[in-house]
Amino acid sequence: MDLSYTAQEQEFRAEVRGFLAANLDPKLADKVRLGKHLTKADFEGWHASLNSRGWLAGNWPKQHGGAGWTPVERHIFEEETTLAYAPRIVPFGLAMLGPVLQAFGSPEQCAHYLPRILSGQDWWCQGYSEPGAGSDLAAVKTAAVRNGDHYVVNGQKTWTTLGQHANWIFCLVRTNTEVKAQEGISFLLIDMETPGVTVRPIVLLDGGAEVNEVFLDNVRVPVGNLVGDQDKGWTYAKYLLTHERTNIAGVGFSNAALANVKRIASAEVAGGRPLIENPHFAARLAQVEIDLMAMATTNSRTLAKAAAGQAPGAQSSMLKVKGTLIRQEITDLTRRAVGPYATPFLPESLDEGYNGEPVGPDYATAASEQYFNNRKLSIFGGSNEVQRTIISKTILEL
Amino acid sequence: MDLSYTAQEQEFRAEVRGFLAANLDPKLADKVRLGKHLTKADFEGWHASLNSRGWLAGNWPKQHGGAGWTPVERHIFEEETTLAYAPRIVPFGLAMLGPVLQAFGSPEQCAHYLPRILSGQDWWCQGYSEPGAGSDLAAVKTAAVRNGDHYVVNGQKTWTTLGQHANWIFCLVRTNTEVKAQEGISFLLIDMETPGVTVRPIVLLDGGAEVNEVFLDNVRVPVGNLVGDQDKGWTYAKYLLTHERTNIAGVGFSNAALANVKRIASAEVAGGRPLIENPHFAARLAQVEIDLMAMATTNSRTLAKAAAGQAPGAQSSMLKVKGTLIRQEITDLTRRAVGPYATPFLPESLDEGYNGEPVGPDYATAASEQYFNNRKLSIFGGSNEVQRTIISKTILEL
Amino acid sequence: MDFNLTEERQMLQDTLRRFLADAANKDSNTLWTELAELGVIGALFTEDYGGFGGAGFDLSVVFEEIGRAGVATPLLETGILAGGLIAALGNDDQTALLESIVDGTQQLAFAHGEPLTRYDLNHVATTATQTGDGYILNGHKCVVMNGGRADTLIISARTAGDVASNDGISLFLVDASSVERRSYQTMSGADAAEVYLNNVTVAKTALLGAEGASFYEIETQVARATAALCAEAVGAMESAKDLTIEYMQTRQQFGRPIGKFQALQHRMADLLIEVEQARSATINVCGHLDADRPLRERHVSAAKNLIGRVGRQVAEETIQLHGGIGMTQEYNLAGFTKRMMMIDHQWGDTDYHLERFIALSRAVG
Amino acid sequence: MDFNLTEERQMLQDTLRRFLADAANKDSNTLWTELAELGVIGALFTEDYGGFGGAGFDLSVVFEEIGRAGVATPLLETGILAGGLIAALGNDDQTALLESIVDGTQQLAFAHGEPLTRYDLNHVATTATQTGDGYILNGHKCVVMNGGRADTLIISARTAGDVASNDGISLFLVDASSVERRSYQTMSGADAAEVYLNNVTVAKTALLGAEGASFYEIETQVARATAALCAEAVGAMESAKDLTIEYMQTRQQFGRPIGKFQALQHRMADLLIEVEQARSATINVCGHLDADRPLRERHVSAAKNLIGRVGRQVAEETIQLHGGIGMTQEYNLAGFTKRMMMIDHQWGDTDYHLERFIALSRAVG
Repeated sequence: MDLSYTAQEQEFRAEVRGFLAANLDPKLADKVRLGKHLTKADFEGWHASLNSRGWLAGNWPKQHGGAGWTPVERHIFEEETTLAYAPRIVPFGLAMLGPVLQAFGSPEQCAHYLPRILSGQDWWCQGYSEPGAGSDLAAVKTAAVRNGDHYVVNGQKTWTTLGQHANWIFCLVRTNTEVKAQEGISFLLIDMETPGVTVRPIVLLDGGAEVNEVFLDNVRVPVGNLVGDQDKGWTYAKYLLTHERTNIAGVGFSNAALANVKRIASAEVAGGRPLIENPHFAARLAQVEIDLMAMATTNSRTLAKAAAGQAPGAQSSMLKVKGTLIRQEITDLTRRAVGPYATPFLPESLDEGYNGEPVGPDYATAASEQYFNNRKLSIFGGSNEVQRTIISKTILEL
Repeated sequence: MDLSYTAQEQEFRAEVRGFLAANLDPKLADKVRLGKHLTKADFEGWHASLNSRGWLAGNWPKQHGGAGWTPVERHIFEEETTLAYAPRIVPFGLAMLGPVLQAFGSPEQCAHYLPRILSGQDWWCQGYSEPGAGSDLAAVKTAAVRNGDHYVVNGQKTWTTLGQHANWIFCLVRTNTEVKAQEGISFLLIDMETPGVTVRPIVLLDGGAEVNEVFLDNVRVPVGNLVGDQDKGWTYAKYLLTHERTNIAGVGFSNAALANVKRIASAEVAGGRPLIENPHFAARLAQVEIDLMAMATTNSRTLAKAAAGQAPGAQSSMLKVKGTLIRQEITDLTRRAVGPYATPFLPESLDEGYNGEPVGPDYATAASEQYFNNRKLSIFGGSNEVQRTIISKTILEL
Repeated sequence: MDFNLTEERQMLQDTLRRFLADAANKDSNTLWTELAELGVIGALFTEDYGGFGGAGFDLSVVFEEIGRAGVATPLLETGILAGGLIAALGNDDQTALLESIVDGTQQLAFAHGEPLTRYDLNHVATTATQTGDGYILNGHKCVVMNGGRADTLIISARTAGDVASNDGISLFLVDASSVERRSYQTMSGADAAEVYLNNVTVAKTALLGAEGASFYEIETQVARATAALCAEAVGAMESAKDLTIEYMQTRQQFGRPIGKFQALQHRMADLLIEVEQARSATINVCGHLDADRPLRERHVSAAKNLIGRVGRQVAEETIQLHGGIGMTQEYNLAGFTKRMMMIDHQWGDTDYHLERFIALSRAVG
Repeated sequence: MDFNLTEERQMLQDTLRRFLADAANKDSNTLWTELAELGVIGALFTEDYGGFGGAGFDLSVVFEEIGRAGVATPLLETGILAGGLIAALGNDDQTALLESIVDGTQQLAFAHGEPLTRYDLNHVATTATQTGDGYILNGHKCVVMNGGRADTLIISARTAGDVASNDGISLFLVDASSVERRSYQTMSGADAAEVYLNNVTVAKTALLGAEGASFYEIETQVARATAALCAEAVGAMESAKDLTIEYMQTRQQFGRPIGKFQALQHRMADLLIEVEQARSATINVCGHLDADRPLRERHVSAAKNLIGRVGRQVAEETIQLHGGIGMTQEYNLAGFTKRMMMIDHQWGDTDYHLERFIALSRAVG
C-alpha cells in the first residue's frame, strides 16, 4: 500500500503543468470555468495544441501515434487539465472509435482513419442510440441492407453529441433480423457528406444544442466501411462501452467544479458573511468534498487494477454511478450558491462573440444551465439504472 | 378547507387531557418516555383504566362496547395519549381481531369474545407470519385438517408480538392445498392453553424479547372457532391489514419522540453549548420536524377521507412508509444526541424492579436499544417494500 | 378539519383548469387579459378591494392551476406582492390603483432584492433621501420578477437605519418608465429585470405606507407570495408526475413498459409520497396566513424548505425516469422541472428557510 | 501508487482471518492470549518497541479482520491508545511496560472522556493537583472502553489551563485496582467502565510525558485509533454485505429468491458503492497517519464522517433487506450492525467530524 506517486509520475505531472501554463489560453480556460459554449474552433485548436506535443491520444499505443500512457499517467493528465479548466478532449474519435479500430479494424482502416483523427481532419460522432433504443442498445432498428458493394442504410440515430461539427459517424446498424437481437448488429463507418444524411439539432432544457438527431435515408455506404465482421458489431460496441473508461468517475471535473463553487461561495454574501462560512452551506460542501476524496481513491484503486491487467468489472459501473452523483451534487451546490442570480436565462451570453455585460456576477450566468445540462450524466453512456443492474447482477450472481 | 378543529373536537381534546392528568401515573409515563420495558400488569392496568371510562375501544361501535369515535376523535385521543407518554393500547384484540369479528364473526363469537377483550380476560396475539411467509402472507403453510368437530393444526408462527402474555391467538391456517395460494386460507381462533401450543421468545438485537415463535403441534381446535367461512380467510386477513390503520403514520409517537429528543438535546452539551444550538444537529432536527408537520396534515387528510367513507387506498401505504421513516430518523437523532452514552448496554436496567443507578443520564439508557428496536417499523405490518409496490401498482395501473 | 374546497373555489379551479388547458399557445398579453376577464386576479383580493377571495386557499387554488399548466404570468408580482402591499398600506389615491390591477389593465412588480440581499428581507441598501418635496432614490434592484413588463414598480428603499435593520424600510410607487431597466427572460420563461436607480426623483405622494415602517408588511405579503409559490410548485409537480406515469406506462425498454421495472416503481412510490408531503406543507402554510406572525412564518419556512427539497427530487427523478427525452426543450416536462427549480430561488431557497425555521422555532420556544 | 498489501501484511491477514474464523466460541481471555501468541498485538508496534509493524496499513489489516470476524477485543485500547501513548511519551521505566502489552499479559485502557467532553479531545475537567511527592486526581471518566478489565489505566487530567484548553493536559499511568470503577457491557459486547476518581493519590513517577503537554500526542494516538476503527467498520460492512448477498440468493418470497427483485438489487448496488467508498476513506486515513497534522487530521475527520454515514446505511439496509430475521440476536448480522453503529459513538460521530473537517479545511485554507 502506497498512496504516493513515483518520482517519474511526479515529473510527468510537472511536465503537464508546464505545458498547460505555456499552451492553455487563459481566455479559453475562463470560458470553460464559466460554462460558456465552446466553438468548433476552440476544440480544434486545443486538440492541435495537444497533438503537436504528442499528447492528444493518451490512451493509444505509440505505434498508432498515441502517447502510450499508463492509466496513472492518463489520470494525472486528466486531473491537471481539468483543474486548469482546459477544454475536454472530444472523445468520439479519440477515446471511442480509435480503440475499436485498433482492436477490430483492418490495417487499412487503421492506416487511413487514425491519422485523420489525430490531425483533426475528421471529426467523428457516435450513432448508437435510437428513439426506441436508449439504454437498450440491442433494440437498434436502423437497417443496413447489402446491395452489391454497398450497404443501404435507413433509420434514425439520436442523442448524437456534437454531431453538428462531425463529418463522420460510426453507427450500430441492423444487418440481420433473423437472429437474436444482439447477433444481427454491425458496426459501420459513414461519411456524413453522403446523400441522405441529415443532422437536426435537439435543443435541451438548458437552452444548449449540443446533441442531435441524425436521419439516414437510403444512405449508400461502401462495404469497406464495415468494421470487423458483419453481424458481430455487438461485441465491438460492448468493447467500446466497457473499455476506455479511465475517466468515467470524472474526478478531475468534480475537483475543478468543487474548486469553482468554493470560489463562488467565498464571493457570495449571506447574512452579512461569506456564504462559505454559513454552517449549512459549509456542511453540504464538506459532505461532497469528503465523498469526492474517497472516490478519487476508489478511482485510483480501479486504475491500479487496470494497470495490472485486471478487467474493471462492476467497479467501473460503481465509479459511473457515484461519479455522476457527485458531479450533479456540485452543480446543485453551484446553483444554490449564486442565489437569485440563478434565475436569469441568457443562453446567448454563453455563445462566442457575445459582447454584453453578464446579468449579475459572471460565474452566475451558467449555474442553472449547468445544473440542468448535467442531468445527462446519469442518463447517457449507460444510465445509472443500467449500471446498478450490472453491479448487482455481478455481485448477486443471479 | 379548514385546518381547525370543531368546538366539539376541542372539547373532546380537553376531556382526554383531563382524563390523562387524573389517571395516568407519572411513573408509568416516565417508563414509556425512557423506553423501559412495560410489564403485563402495566398494560392491563392502563387498559382497565381506559375501559372504565369507555375509551378502550375507540374504533368499535357503541353496540359492541366501543367508544364509537370518529376518525378525528381517534386521532385526537392518539395524539394526546402519546404526547403524555401513556402506554400504547395493545392492538391485537382491540384494533385487529375486534373489527374482524364484528365484520365476519358470528353473533355468538361477538357476544363471547368482544366483552372478554374489553375486560382484559383475554389477551390476544397474532398468528400471521411464518418462517417462510413474512411479507408474502399467501405462502402460509400451517395446516388445519378437519377431523370431526375439530381442526387439527400443525405448523409454526413467528414474530408474534407479546405472545408471551397471550392466552388466545388468531391464526391464518391452510385448509385447502388444491386451490390457488390465496384461496385455501382460513381464519382460526386458538386457545393457547390447548395441548400442543408452545411459545418460545425470540431475542431481538436490542436485547428485548417482545416477539415469539409459536409452535402448533397437533393442536385440536373446535370448528366453532372458525371465523366466517372456511377457505375465505384471505379476505378477512386483508380486511384486517387495510382497515384500522388510523394510526399507521404514528404521528403521535413521532411528536412525543421529537419532544423527547429536543429535551435531551437541550440537556446535552456540545462544545460548551447546548447541543440543540449546534447548527448541524439543529438542521437535522428541523428537517424531521418539518417533515412531520407535513405528514401530520397528510394524515389528517386521510382521516378526513376515511370519515367521508372513502377507502384510504394507496394513501395508507404512503403514511406507513413516510411515518416509519420519520420515526426511525428520530431514533437516530436520539442515539446521536446522547453521544458516548449510547454505548453502554444495560437491558436489565430497563426491566421492572431494577433498582440500580443508570449509567449516564436516564434518558440515554434506551437510546441505542430504541434505535435498533424501531428498525422493525419498516419491516413488520407489511414491509415498506411491499407498501411501495402497492403504491406504484395503484398509480401506474400496470 | 375540512380538506374539501368550498363550492366557489371548486368552480374557480374547474374554470381555470379548463381555460389553461389550451393556454400554451396564447401570447402573454392575451393570456393576461383573459385571466383578468375570468376573474382570476380578483380571486387574489378581498371584496373590500374589488375581489372575491384573497384568503390562503384562494391563492393556492389559483397558483396550483398556474403551476399545473406551466404558464408564466405576472399574477404573483402584480396580484399578490404589489397588489397586497397596496391593499394593506395604500391611501385612497393609491388603492384606487387596485381596480386597474383586478381588471388586468396594469401590471406591477415589486423591486426589493439587491445583489447582497440574497434572501434576507431586511437587507436593503437602496436609499431614499428626503428632499423638499419628495425623495431621491439610489440603488440597484436585482432579478425583479416582471420588472421589464411592469407599468408601475413598488420600490423598497431605506430612509433610516442600518443596512440590515427591520426599521427604516420605506416603499415607493414609481412609474416604471422613469427608471433604468435591463429586462431579460428567466429560466422558466417569465420576465425579469435589473432596475438601476440613479438619482431617481419621486414625489412625496409616491410613499406607500408610513415612512420607514414597511418591513413587517413586506414580510406579510412575501408570506402570501411564498404560499402561492408553494402551490404553484405543487401544480408543477402534479404535471411532472402525470407525464412520468404516462411515460412509464407506454415507453418500452428491454421488451416491456419501463413501469414494470420494480426499481423504477419504488422510486416512483417515494416520489408520490413526497408530492403528498408537498401538498400538505402547502395546505399548512395557506391555512396559517392569518395566524400570528411567529406561527405563520414558521409555516412559511417549513413549507418553502420542504417544497425546495421535494421540488428538486421531483425534477431530478422525473427527468431521470424519462431518460434523454426528459432533457429536451420541446417535451413538456422541461417547463415543469425548470419552474420547480426556479421557485427555489424566489424568496428564499430550501437552505435559507431551514435556518430561518430554526431561528423562528427558537424564538417561539 | 500501490494498493496491494506487502507480502508480510498479506500473511498477517491470511493468518488472522483463518484464526478468527472460529474465534466466536472462545472466551475473551483465551482469545486475547492467542492473539498475542499469533503476534497480532506486535503488529501494532514498531520494531523499536518489540513489534514488527505499527504503520497505518498494519492497523488496517488487523482491524479489518477483527471487524470481519465480529469479535470484541481490547486491541484498540491496549495496543493502539495506551500502547501508542506509552511508546510515544514513556521514559525507560514506562516503555518497559510495552513488553507485557505485546506478549498479552497486561491489558490497559485510556480513561479520557468525561460526561461533558462528548467528543472534544481537549475538554478535560478532571484535575491532577501536585502534592509534595505526587498528584491527587479528582474527576469522573466515562465510557472508558476496556475500563473494567484493564490492569492499568492511562488517565488524562488537567494540571493547568481552562477546561477546554489544549495546554495543561497531563497523563498518568495508574494501577486500575486503585480507583473506583463501575464496569458494564457495551452494545457491541465489549467491556467498558465509569471511572470515579475521588482524591486518588499517585506518585510522581506515574506522570507519562511532560506535565501539561500531552494534548497533541493524545490527538495523534486517537488519529491512529480512528483509522483502526474505520478499518474495523469496513470489516463489519464486508461481513454484513456477504451475509445479505447470501440471504438474497437463497431466501424465497413470492416464489423466487429476493435477490431477483430489481428494487432490492438496486439498493444493494448503492450499498456496494458506499462500502467501496468506506474502504477508500479508510485507505486515505491510514495512508496519511504520518503526514503533517493538518493533512492527517483532515483525513481522520473525512474518514470518520464517511464511515459513520455508510455504517448507518449498511446497518439499516442489511437489516431491512433481511427482514425480521435481521433483527434477531441469534442471527450473525446483529453483531455486525451493532458494531457499525457503536463505532459512530467512539472518538467522534459523523456530525462531529463533519464540523471538524470544515474547521480543519478552513485552517488549511
